[in-house]
Amino acid sequence: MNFELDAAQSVWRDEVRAFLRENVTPELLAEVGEHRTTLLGGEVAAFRKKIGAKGWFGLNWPAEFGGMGLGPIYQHILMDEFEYWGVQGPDLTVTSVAPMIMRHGTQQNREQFLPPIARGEVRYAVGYSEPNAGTDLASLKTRAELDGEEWVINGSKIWNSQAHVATHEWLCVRTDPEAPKHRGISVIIVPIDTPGVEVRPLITWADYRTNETFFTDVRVPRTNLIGQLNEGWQYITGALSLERGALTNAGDFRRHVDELKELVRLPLEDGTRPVDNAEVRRAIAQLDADVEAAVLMGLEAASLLEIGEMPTITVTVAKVFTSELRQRIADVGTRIFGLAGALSTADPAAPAAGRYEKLYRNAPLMRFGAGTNEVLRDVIAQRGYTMPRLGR
Amino acid sequence: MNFELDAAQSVWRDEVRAFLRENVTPELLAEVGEHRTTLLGGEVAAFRKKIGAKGWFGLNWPAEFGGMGLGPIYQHILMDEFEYWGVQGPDLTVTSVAPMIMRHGTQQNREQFLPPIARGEVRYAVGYSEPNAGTDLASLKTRAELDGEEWVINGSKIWNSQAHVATHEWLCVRTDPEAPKHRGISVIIVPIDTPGVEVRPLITWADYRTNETFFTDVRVPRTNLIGQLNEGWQYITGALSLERGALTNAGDFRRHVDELKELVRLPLEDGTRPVDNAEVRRAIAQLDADVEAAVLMGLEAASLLEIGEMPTITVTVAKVFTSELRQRIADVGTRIFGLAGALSTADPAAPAAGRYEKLYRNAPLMRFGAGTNEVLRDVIAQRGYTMPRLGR
Amino acid sequence: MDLTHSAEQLELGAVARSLFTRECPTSLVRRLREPGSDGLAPTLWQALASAGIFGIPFEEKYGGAGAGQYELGLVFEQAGRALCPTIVYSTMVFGLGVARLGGDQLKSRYLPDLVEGRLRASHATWNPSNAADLRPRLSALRVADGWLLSGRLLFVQNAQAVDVLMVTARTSVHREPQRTYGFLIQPGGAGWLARALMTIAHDQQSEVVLSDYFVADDAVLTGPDGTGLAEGDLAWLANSAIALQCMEMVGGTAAVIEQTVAYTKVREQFGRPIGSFQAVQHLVADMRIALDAARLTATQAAWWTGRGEIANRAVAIAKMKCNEAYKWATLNCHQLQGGMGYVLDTDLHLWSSRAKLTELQGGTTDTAALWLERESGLI
Amino acid sequence: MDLTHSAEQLELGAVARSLFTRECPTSLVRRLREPGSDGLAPTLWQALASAGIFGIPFEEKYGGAGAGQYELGLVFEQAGRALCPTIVYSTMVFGLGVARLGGDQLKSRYLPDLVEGRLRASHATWNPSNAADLRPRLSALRVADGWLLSGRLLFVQNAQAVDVLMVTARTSVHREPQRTYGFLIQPGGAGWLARALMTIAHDQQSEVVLSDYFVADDAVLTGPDGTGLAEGDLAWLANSAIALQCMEMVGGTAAVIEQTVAYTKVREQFGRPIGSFQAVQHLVADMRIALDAARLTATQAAWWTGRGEIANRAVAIAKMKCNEAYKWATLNCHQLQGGMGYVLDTDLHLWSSRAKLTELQGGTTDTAALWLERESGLI
Repeated sequence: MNFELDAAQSVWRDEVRAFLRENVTPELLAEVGEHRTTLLGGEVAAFRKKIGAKGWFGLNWPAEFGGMGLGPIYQHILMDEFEYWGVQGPDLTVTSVAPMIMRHGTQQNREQFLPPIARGEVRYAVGYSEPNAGTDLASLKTRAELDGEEWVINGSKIWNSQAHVATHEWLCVRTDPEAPKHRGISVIIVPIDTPGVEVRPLITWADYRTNETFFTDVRVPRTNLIGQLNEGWQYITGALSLERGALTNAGDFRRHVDELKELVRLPLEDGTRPVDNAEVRRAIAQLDADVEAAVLMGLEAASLLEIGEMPTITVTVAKVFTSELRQRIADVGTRIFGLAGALSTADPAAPAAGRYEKLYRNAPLMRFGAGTNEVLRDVIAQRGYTMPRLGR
Repeated sequence: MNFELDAAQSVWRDEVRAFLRENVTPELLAEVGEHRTTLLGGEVAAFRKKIGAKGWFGLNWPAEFGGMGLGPIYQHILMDEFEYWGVQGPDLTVTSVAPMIMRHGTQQNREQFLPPIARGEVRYAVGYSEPNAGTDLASLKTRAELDGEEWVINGSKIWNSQAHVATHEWLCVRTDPEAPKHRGISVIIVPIDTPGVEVRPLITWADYRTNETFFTDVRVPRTNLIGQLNEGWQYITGALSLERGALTNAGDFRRHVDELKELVRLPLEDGTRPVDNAEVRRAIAQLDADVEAAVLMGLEAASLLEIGEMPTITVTVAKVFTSELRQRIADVGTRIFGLAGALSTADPAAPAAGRYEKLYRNAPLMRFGAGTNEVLRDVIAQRGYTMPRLGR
Repeated sequence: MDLTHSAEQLELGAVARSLFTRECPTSLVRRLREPGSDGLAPTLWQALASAGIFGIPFEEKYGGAGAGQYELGLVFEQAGRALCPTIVYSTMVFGLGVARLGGDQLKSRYLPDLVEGRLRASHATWNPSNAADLRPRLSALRVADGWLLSGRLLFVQNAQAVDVLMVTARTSVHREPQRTYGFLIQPGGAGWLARALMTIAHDQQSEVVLSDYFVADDAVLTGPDGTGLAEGDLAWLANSAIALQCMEMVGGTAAVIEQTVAYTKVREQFGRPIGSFQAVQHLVADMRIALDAARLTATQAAWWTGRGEIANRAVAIAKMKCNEAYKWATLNCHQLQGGMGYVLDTDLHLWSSRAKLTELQGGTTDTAALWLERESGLI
Repeated sequence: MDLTHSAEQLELGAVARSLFTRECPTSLVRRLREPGSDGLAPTLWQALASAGIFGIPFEEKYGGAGAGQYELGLVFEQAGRALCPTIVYSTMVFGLGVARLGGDQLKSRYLPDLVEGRLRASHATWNPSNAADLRPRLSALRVADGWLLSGRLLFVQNAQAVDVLMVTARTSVHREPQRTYGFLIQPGGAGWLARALMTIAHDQQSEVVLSDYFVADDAVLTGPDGTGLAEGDLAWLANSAIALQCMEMVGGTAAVIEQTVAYTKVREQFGRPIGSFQAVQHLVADMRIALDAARLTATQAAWWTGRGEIANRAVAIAKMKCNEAYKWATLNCHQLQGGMGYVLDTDLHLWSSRAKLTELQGGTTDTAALWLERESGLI
């Protein structure tokens, strides 16, 4: 047990911080804030390129795949700092898709798909959910049939975030419709520009764009199948676990709390300061304590990964806790400034430039997304305490 | 819609208050506090006799059964005042058992059992739960078999509160073991002093005594069957509804909040006053608001009964809300006085004479008793919103 | 004591509900949220006027129905279900203000038009973040035949779309004590500057800056004896407005719960409707419990203020319960509707945004708790 | 950075757990709650001494293991599971105080005996309702060869059963500034009056009134240069004690959840184990989430204080999370165990009472939040 960064970890954190201090510009943040944009513009692309140049996209990959071979604690430190600064670091492509290819892909898969990821040339969207297969993911119906040396894919995916800026889709398909629902699922990589792929925008309450993606007689090479045929379910549940793990760094939470502590000292319209109100102080102290717990959950998950344990319960607990905490942070951030808290990012007078108003609209997503908290609570009880599974 | 007492209702409330002001003595309250006592002593008995003399045990009974024929609002006002003063008014015998006899009993049942209740000579314990039939009440196994002109009863009841001070048991028994579980249940009245009845104490965390009651070859006249054979389930579910309704007056809650408002002005050991702490004020304001809502739920239930509607959802909502509110009141009452809040009724230095410490131990009961809140939430969803019932 | 509705009250609620269902669909709500919308809704407005809604609480001699202010609350409950544009609310609050604070002359000037649907109005007589703070934000300087108003008002509903606005100002007259007067002013003209505020609910609110804005003597509310408006009357008006808003919040809460329950009955996952899962049912049950608490306390507040009482305690409690019930119902409904209810194409977010706005409008739960603490003598 | 336990730490936890399981059954806990009990537990005590538990955090030259204070926290986590009598806790806190505040002479006098299990002790060096309030409750008057202590101490753990008690007092010496000194006193004798307090947990706490109680100079902690104890050292001691108590609370929380889960697996209603109902599983999941937050924050607080840091922030957060996790776990376990867990014959209430007591001991969540606000510069 050790709550202190060791010397090498401190150096690493300082390096990441220095990089961010230098490269996170107001222009970049402005572009990041523009979630509606169909294509991410120059600032984000340039920033990604700089991260690639540092080798950080492959920071947790083994050296044999061109990675830096750094452990989960290092990855955690990096993600935490990126979140604190409000910019995206290594995304699902490198934290989730690539590790799955390394772990489950064939040798050919690895040679074909990993190097472009490492070079930062490609970006994956992850195609899991369908209109009738959300929480009940295993009910997915998108079909892939082998026709000679090609897969022919038909169906559609929903909540297909990033598809409009991605180059490839990590697509879950049904390859054996006769098998029980958790069997017969495979993962196939589909370049987004393949004929027959159509990406339609879905705009959410948070102005965040996600997509519905349609696949009509889309043909990709047989070798785009990842790993073994009909073994996809175990790959994607593994990927989801990593995804949940990646959600728990809570660096952005720490930033919010730090920022709120400063903002409440500024006088409101009527001359009073929120910090002079005991209720406001208490609300912030409560968030502060809970964010600390969230931070520790993330560190514990990273520590367990570091010693080779899959922290399933830890990341599940952390996902439920952090997603509900995010909603509380947003609620506090919109209610301690009086009615001014209702002003949106569009209004120049909004406290904190409307960030909490936006977070309030953003927060619901993480509570039902990436596994609804209801199902995850079942998981905590059933896997954490072996409680009987009986029809939920 | 009218939130004001009319002239007659005001007169009634004043009459009840005057009676209580005169008759609720410190000696009576001291005896009421002694839950462990096996038999209630002189003060409670004398107080009950005075209530009987006022005719209030039959206040909501029709005149034909010797009652005062007053409506649910009047009953509510009376119960509310009694609760505020911390004494038991008309108990389940008159608010729940007697109305069921009136509604479902045979003519002979009514003539035999109602007059002694009206005169305050008898007191019923209500025997529903069994060790393996708690929330799942319909699984009860206590058997009654007809042997000539007598029922022969074998089995046991648990959480049989008041049995040690009751004269009679309102007993739910299985009279047809072949029928589906909700059929084949009947209600039989058993005098507690019948040979074969044994009452054993169960002492709870709150020092409150309840009982386990054993019935071994207990014989009672055939005519002690209430209403129709095998129709008992509908009688007892009706009685439970009334019982839940009777729980929602919240007069005691109002008293607690009023009292807390006064207590927090007194200085603590270290010279500070809880009321000078914003958190304490806010906690009390929150309770105050919630108690107001609880009071209104009770009044709404009474109003619905007054116009002839069975307020099933209202009393179910109220039961869940009030039972969880009671736990919060107890929690606040034990945490705003510093460590002194841990002092029990046994310690002369306890704030509020330890009432909140005792309430804290008492409060769990109402959350799982009289229908666990989990099952009642199912009821609210399924009956209040016709949500599908599918294996809970 | 009778917490049930009379047949007439039930009928009024049903009429209002069907009127709003017909005349205030979410397509209208969406149109009014668009940038550049003036927040007016002429067809709905005409329907409300025809149905006599605007006249409900006012005396018959001004064309009203004299039916009682509580009945207006029943209408607002239905308005809240349908997310009725706020101009109906701001107009009615103005009307209640004139009826309570004005003399016969001003009442005759404004109320008949208002009742007939010919007048749109609003008000700014309390701190929009704290309805118990009645200190005027404007100063009034005495000039010939009238007053010059100056100062800044924040969050004035529909300021740029209405015919008339009731504001309060602190007078400044040589050798006289400062007094609080009311002023009925027309938006626009010399000394008027307004800026639209962008809120989460995309509703019509403005910042208004007045600089030596002239108001003639005949549009001034001086109180019965000319010494200023009684604080009690202003408090009653603010509390009446909060109580009516609470009724709206109750309607909104009920609406999102019902929509969401309907969704859970048809949405299937794991081979069964999600509404059959106990976790879903319990979330619904918890929303219902909060709704009942909100409904009963809002009803009480609307009833007592409707009787002319200031009712600080009832109003504080109602605001506390309605704020939390509405907000958490919308957030929990997002949870139950998932991605489906999260895209702008579906309607849930219209209520969610409104719930957040009304939570903050007039006072958060913390603020309302302070009202209650003050009323209880704790502070 | 590594939030996992080493093999040695895991082993220590396992040893402690099996020791407490064997030597501290609930029958012992019940016996110690009986009226007239002295709170001692000689068999358990001897077992702890034999296992070397008392020596864990102390230097080897005093007979200790020098294994680190954090390791003591791991033992207290297991002690909390078993509701270990508080005399173990009060003795260890005394020992930590002597080790931090005392000179070699006092350490040599007390620590070897303590390590060997020959000394029972307690302490009263902070406000028992607020561990951040370090103001002495006693005054010390200078007399020949020593001091006369006077004042009243509330909620002193095991005051009437221990061999020695560490207290602080404010000195009063002519022409010298007031100073805070520590005093190691023997209960009883002239000027000592104690009254047992009756708490919800039936634990051993007393009110102690001292009147000109004499302490010889050789039992006084004057600080390194004789000018009084440093506030930082006293704060560290209080925080260490709170952190260890938090570890206890974590153990207690885990224990009630596990017991209750086991119950829900065998208790059947409606033809199935109640543990198969989603509502029951979600209540368990929520308790687990709270437990994890409590566990991680308590571990952090114990680790930093164990390194000698004052760690106000970590301790405040741990107390906030542990208070609520433990209390609500016991109350929710009552809900799941129903009547079965509510009678005195079953054990759950033993934890429920302890949870309430420890919530209040040292500071409620509101109080701990104030520590955090102060640490954040908000107040």
